Amino acid sequence: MEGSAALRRASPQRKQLESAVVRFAGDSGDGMQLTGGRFTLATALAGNDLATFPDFPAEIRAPAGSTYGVSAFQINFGGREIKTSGDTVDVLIAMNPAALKVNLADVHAGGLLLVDIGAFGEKNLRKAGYDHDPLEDDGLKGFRVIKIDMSQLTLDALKDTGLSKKEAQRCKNMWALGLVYWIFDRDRQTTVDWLTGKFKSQPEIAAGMVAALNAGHAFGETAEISADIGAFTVPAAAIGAGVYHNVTGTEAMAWGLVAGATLAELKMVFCSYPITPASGILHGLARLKEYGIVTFQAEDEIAAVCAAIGASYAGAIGVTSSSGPGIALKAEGIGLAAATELPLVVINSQRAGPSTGMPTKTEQSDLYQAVFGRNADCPLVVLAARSPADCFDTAIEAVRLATKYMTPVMLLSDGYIANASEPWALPDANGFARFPVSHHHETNGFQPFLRDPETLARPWAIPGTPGLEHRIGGLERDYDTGNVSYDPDNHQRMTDARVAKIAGVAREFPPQPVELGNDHGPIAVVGWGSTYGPINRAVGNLREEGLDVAHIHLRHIWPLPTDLGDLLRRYEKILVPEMNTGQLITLLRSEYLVPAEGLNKVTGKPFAIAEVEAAVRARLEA
Amino acid sequence: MEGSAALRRASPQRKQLESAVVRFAGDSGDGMQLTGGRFTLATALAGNDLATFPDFPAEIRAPAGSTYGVSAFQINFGGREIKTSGDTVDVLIAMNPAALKVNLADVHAGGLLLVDIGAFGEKNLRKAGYDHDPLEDDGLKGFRVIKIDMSQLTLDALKDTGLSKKEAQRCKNMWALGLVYWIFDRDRQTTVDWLTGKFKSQPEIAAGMVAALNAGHAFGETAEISADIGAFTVPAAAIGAGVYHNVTGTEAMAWGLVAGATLAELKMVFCSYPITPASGILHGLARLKEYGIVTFQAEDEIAAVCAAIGASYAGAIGVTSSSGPGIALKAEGIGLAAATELPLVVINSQRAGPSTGMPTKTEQSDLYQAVFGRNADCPLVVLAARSPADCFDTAIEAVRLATKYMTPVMLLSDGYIANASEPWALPDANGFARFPVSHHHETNGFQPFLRDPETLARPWAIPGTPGLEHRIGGLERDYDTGNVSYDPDNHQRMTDARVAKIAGVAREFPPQPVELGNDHGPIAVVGWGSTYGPINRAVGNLREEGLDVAHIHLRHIWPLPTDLGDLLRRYEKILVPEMNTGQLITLLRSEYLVPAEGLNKVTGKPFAIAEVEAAVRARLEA
Amino acid sequence: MSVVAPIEKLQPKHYASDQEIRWCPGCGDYAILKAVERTLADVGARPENTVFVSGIGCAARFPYYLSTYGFHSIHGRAPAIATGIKLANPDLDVWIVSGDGDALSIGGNHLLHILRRNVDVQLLLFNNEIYGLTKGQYSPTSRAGTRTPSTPEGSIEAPVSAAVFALGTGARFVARAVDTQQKHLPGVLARAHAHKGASLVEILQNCVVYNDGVFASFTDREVAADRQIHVEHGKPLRFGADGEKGLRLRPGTLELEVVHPGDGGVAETDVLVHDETNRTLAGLLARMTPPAMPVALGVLYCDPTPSYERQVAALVDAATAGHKAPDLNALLRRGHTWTVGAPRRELDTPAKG
Amino acid sequence: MSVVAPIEKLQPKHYASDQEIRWCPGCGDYAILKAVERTLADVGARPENTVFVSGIGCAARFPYYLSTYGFHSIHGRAPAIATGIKLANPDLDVWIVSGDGDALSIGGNHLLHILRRNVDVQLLLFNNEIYGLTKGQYSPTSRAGTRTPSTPEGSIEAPVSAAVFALGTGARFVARAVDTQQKHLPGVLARAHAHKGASLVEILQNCVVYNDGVFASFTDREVAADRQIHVEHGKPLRFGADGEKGLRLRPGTLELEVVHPGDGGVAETDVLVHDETNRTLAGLLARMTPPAMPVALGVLYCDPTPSYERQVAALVDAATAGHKAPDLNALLRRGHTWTVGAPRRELDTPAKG
Ligand SMILES: Cc1ncc(C[n+]2csc(CCOP(=O)(O)OP(=O)(O)O)c2C)c(N)n1
Ligand SMILES: Cc1ncc(C[n+]2csc(CCOP(=O)(O)OP(=O)(O)O)c2C)c(N)n1
Ligand code: SF4
Ligand code: SF4
Ligand SMILES: [Mg+2]
Ligand SMILES: [Mg+2]
Repeated sequence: MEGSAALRRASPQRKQLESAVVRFAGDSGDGMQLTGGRFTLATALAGNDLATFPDFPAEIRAPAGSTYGVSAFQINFGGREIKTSGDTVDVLIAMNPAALKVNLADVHAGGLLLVDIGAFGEKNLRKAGYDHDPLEDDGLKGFRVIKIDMSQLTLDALKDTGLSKKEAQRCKNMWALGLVYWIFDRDRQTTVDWLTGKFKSQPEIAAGMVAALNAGHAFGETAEISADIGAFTVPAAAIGAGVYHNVTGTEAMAWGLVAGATLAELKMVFCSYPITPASGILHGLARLKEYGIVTFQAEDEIAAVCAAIGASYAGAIGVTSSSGPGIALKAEGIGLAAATELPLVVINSQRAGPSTGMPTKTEQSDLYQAVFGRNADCPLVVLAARSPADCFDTAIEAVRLATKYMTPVMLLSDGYIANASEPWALPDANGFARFPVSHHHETNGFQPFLRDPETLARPWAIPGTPGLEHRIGGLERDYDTGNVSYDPDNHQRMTDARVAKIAGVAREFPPQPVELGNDHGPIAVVGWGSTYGPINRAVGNLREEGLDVAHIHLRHIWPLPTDLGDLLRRYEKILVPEMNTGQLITLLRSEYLVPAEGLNKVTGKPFAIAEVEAAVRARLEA
Repeated sequence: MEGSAALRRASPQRKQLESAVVRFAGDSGDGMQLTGGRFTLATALAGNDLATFPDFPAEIRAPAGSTYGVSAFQINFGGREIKTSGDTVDVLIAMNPAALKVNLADVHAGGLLLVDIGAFGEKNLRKAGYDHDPLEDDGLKGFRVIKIDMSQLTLDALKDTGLSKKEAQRCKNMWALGLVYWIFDRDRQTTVDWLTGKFKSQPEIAAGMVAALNAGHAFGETAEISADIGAFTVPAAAIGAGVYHNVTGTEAMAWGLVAGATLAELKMVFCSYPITPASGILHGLARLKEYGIVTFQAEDEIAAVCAAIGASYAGAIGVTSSSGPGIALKAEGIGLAAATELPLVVINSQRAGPSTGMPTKTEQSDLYQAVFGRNADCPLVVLAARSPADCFDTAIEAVRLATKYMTPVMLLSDGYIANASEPWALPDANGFARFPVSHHHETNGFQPFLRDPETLARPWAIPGTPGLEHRIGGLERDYDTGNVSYDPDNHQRMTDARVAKIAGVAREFPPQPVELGNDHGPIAVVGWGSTYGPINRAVGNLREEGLDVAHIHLRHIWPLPTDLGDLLRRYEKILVPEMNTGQLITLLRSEYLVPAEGLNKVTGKPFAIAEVEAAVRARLEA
Repeated sequence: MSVVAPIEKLQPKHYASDQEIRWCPGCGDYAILKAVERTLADVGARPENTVFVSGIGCAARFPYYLSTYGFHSIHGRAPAIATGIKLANPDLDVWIVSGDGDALSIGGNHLLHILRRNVDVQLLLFNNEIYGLTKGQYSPTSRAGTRTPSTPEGSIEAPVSAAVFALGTGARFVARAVDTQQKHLPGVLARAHAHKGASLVEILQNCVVYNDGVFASFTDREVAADRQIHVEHGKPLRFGADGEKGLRLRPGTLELEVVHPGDGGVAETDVLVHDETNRTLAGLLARMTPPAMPVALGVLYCDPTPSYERQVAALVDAATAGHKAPDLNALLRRGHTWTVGAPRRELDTPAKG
Repeated sequence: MSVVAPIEKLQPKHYASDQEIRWCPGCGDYAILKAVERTLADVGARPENTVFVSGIGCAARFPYYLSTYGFHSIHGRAPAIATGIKLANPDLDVWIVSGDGDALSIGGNHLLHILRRNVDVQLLLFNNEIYGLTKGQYSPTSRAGTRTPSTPEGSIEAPVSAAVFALGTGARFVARAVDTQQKHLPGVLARAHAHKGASLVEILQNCVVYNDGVFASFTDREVAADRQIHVEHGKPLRFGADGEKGLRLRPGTLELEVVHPGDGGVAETDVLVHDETNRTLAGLLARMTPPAMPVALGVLYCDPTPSYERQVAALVDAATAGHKAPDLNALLRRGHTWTVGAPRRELDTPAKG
């Protein structure tokens, strides 16, 4: 398990830890996301590898003190490579009773609870649904509870700043951050600088924030309580040299699209209708107009996909983005793009369903929809991103394949990687392989559906080009001329060509890598998408124990890599963990007739490493 | 092959045939559908078993004489059981050059062509795309061509009726019908009666039609040409006693829905947006208001499915119907019905795709969409009708399962069975098993999602019931109270319950029957939907040859019958013919890991019996 | 939890459900909820007979907070679901709650058609000129220049007016009200409820988080009297603190103008009298925007025609009249049938065509 | 097959494609096709720069018959596709062809939004008051009482008027014309083409098969003069065989009435002068129905504002101005970065928030 066993081993004086999982939790108004973000940067600068995951409330601004208004930010950081945001929490900072209540279950036995007892008044306890104060009974016996009146200590520290009580109270997250900085021996300077910059126009607020930060830190240094807490160092990880950025999947996706369009030398028209957790890509791109990006907030998802198709028809790369229910609405439009063989990138940031489901919770349950969710035989390319930073690469790949093969490409992300972050060694863009697209210009012998003999792609001839005027549409078209055709044999031929074109994309895939382990053996764990982290760490842990386990992770969901069947057949058992009731496994079993078994979880939360480990062990022992 | 070898064996004087395939083909304005309908009824009354298939042009009223304006009607009839409308045509009646051109390919070598040379003027030849008269060269050498100036002979026969030339010309289809009646020794009386009734208000037209009919018949009796044609009898088939109706799938589907609602003792609200080939069900039901049916032509498919959901919520059985592209638009709505666990029947009259595809041509390519085509894990029941008459039974079954399990049920039909017809021994409705639905009334302990322990269905509590006021929606709900819940374990539990509920439906299926052959052996042909006829006849033919072939046909696509896996594993080979690129086969292979192979055809036309036979033979020899 | 309707008259609080309300503190939705509970009590709504249907959005959470039947459906489709409910049971009292995005962005088509068909529902359109639930993107009613995450430079689109749009679809009842006007809103809602047919009420609703104060320029106490006009059928179109202003047609034009009757040759009788059955007047009123003109509130248009679901029911009733139970055998034996096994095959039913 | 535009001016016939036309003989679509070819020639449209986008329906087959670029898309979605085309390339000249079902039934939402946003396209709505392609069901513009396969007893729905609806969405150009009026239609189409922004032209189109003669009551030669009024900006609203009739506001009301100027005290100056920038007048004209009132034809409303795609392009141009090629490294290095492997880890970019 990552991080989980860490603090139990801690001794009073700056004990060195391999890794630690810290979660800041408080009311929506308590600034927990900001606090976590600052801690993340300080931690990155301290040289740790890390992974973070924010957990927002579903409500916009739930009533203060309510359990469903709790906002949390988790970070796992360490001196070794970090693959997930952590199975269980070592240190929970709970700014009020609701935060304690909601998050306690994730703290492991013996974990440390830093509780602001200043917020544990009767009203807040009641709002959190406690009928008595949990700090006063045995319920927290298994944990190391440190009760601090952070609210009051913040007020005390700021009493000379001239800030009102309300303003001063808003600094208590910085007090907490200061304490946590002390615990983990983090440098405060960048945070001080940042605060000064952020509140440039309100210097008193900035001063108050800094004062609170310092007070929290000083509390750690001086308070007698510090012995109970423990103080730790987490050594720098062996991280490759380079420039790093802590990137969320949302950010990386937006940048990857910009990169894809730039490398293709195409204008990008991004068309979307807001929906959680996909909207961030629209927001991000709307701020990148200097890259020539056009963003269009359409009236609905159908309009969004159709506008993207129109844009591609006119020669741009049309991109549309949504989550499950919105992708469902795009199905007919995607079919049109497949039939007219236009490039189109469709991004699905999956969330828990069915129907509206749990919009803020993650799931991987749209694989079926991606591969099969359209009328008639309508194959297209399906890719999946495995981590926040991987969104960048897969977005480029999506643009490349869409334009090369004149096909819609569905790119699967999910709510977890959209919001989670990881440090990313920024690549040098000058090294990126360009794939400039030149629209068709040759009038001689032009036919709109004359296929490239190798890729089977039709020519991309766009309005504005003299001499290439032609008509396309959703009715079946003649294999040669592209004119409407109801000819039976032609339909067979066109259907076969559409299938062959998509199948042929697999020819250019590199051999399917084995992430960890051997290319044969007693068991392979096969995953896709955001389960990468927990699977990889679980398999790594098991291998360290000497077990012969392999990890295979798919980026290409459809078509599947050509060598995958042979590879899978070299394992005795295949375990397929998915955050759904078993979808990739349907493809693997039907394509290769391999007796793959599923490990399925649909709780809106990522797999814990321990869950994967346990499942593999059970299979090995069975 | 059904019918195909028939006429080759014919001798001049009323040779007895086992079966025959006749196709009437002419311009859209030539009344071919009406002619075929009359011939069908006369043939049914003559005691033959039969199957028919109309082939309309895609255009509403294409220019006269054009190839794409050709309208055709095919009937296969015989003294034995008839399973398809016939692989190849024995007798083609071609009313103009375009009709000849379009239909010739389906006539087998040695087949009989009855051609109206009166319509073979230069203009019509040109419109059909002939650069010379095909009757004048060797192109028709392999056929028995009978050239008759039907146009002129009709005018001659009607010259004393006072009809204008144009009116008289419109009777030439009856002339042709009269001749065909003579060829097959059919009784004219019911046609005469029908014409008299139909043109009651225009008695001259009626008289003209009858005169033409009689003239065509007389031509057969007297013309020296008759020897070339041959005259046949097709003996009555051994058909069970009963009252028969020649039913199309569209008609049977509408009636089945009415029956389902009646047996459930529910009001039915049928909500649809027109689309080919599904609209006929809406049209049929709109005329059945005396059965209390409410039909609603919605503004689009989304509104249609949502209105049906609203109707079910309010206690009626909501039904919606469309074809592929329209079903795609309903995906999000169907997910809502699955999430709120409301009964809903969705009928998909499949057509060739992707996208708009070939609206008037048949295909079975929406199985993927039916089983997988929604966001998230969203299982529902999928049924498929195998023949026109079977639409009746499956529609009842759909209503029964939807209301019993509180689930959407997708019922797959297709363009072929929607328009094809077969004689149907009308069941006695008094013998139908009723399944009256009583909405929930008990207020004690009521919770909207409290499940029936056996079916896992939630109670159907409807607005208007005092004391059961409650709220439902697409957000995930608590397993017990039904209130909105974001609890991780609850989502797992609800997801599992939804999967288990649908899987549990299979418990009540009868053991999967083997239609023909043994329950084990070298090969089973496994089909679903409208491929029933050709598969069954093909397997029957092969078995008559002594080959050990079995035919298994699925009505239940999802969940699959519980005993299907064991059954399939008892065959060495499994062949799955489908009018798609291989969809059911994905389910069979992934569920049972059986090495099923596909026989796939997407030409917009049903399988020929010979195609299935050949494929089975190839597998047996391999 | 369900409320079993007692015999005595229900109070507003009886229409509240036991669910904790999850809107932001200070959201205008609270005021609307209060006004609706009040209206339900005023009109004596039976909880068991009342259905609230909504789409998705902050506004769309509304049904959870009432003790009636409720259906929180999918984004934009509430009108279609409500239509199905009324077709199944025309006796239910159906309210739709929708946001500006729900009703006018993704749901525009269904809004058009439920209004055109005149299905007997009350459609409350909570217009906060923003997408609340998805965190503040501009909506089709957002004014040009609105800065949001998807329009960082400010929106460049012309907004649609809910009331003007509704009039364009042929709606027979169009009203407008403000969330916090508890004196006014219940009366408008009661009028909508009394109207048989589709009634659209645009409720201007303040989103404190993403669009706070967007209506302040005419709802703030200091300016309200001068920037609002509450229209009433048959009454002169007067407004201002002392009713000192009025609306008249600018002579020789088809435009409204603000006048001070008694002043500068403007006669009292020049002021237009509100005629809620006049679609053109309703359009002129609906299009008025501040500061040049006051915002028109109240029932702008009301001119009933028979409702859709009643007409559908009448067709079915006419068809079933005099029938006993539906006879399936008769259904199956429509059209041509023939009998096998009788002495000879014969046509059972006469030719019908 | 493609036509390479020659240097000399193209004739109407040059805009015809080589595809065989598949409408029913006598269909009004033929006349519209002719008028469009004529208009394209008149405005000197470059085939390579012209795109016709359509949905699904008989009308929607239109693009196949022209030698320009064409996209026959899916039912109801042509406005959305056209919007994408204009966003990708604002210089293309985009026409949308749609039917009453395509535009106002399934496509109502996209119609609303393309008009509201004011995307620079010409939107030709072929209104035959029926679903032609699916064999004759009633449409949202079918009059009450229309008997069709789905309404065997006659439709009970109130139809929507395309022009009135368009005005309700905030459209800036609304016109109406008749398929066979070859003198009039090309002029209206040319006006639509000249208008920068979304221009809606409702074309009354006769479906000979499923709704033959539905407009005959005012298009038949004998009655045309009395039942039609061709409006022109700045000209009095006169009609009748000799222009003997006119439209005026019924005194003291907001309604139009037909008068005979010169007769019974009606002055010539009482007759309204058409002002195509007046939305209220446009609404009054659009709502006129025969036989009581003439049907208004011509440009009912035209009042341009900047088009959507030009404003979008301006935002992008402003943002890219002064940039050379897009620098991906700069993109990736936005916000906080830090360097590993340098003497010490350090923050590379200053705090920005
Ligand atoms: C099909 C679909 N698309 C998008 C969304 C995301 N979504 C939920 S509510 C909403 C808009 C909310 O705006 P509005 O209707 O004005 O309601 P408000 O929150 O402002 O009350 C959107 C875009 C969704 N749930 N479903
Ligand atoms: C998604 C979808 N729904 C339904 C249809 C079937 N459909 C094709 S055209 C049409 C309506 C045609 O009416 P209209 O737009 O008025 O065009 P017209 O044929 O009268 O010119 C319909 C319902 C379809 N092709 N796609
Ligand atoms: S986001 Fe706005 S509309 Fe939504 S609950 Fe909060 S204040 Fe109300
Ligand atoms: S059905 Fe009507 S609209 Fe369609 S082509 Fe024929 S006449 Fe024209
Ligand atoms: Mg809103
Ligand atoms: Mg039409």
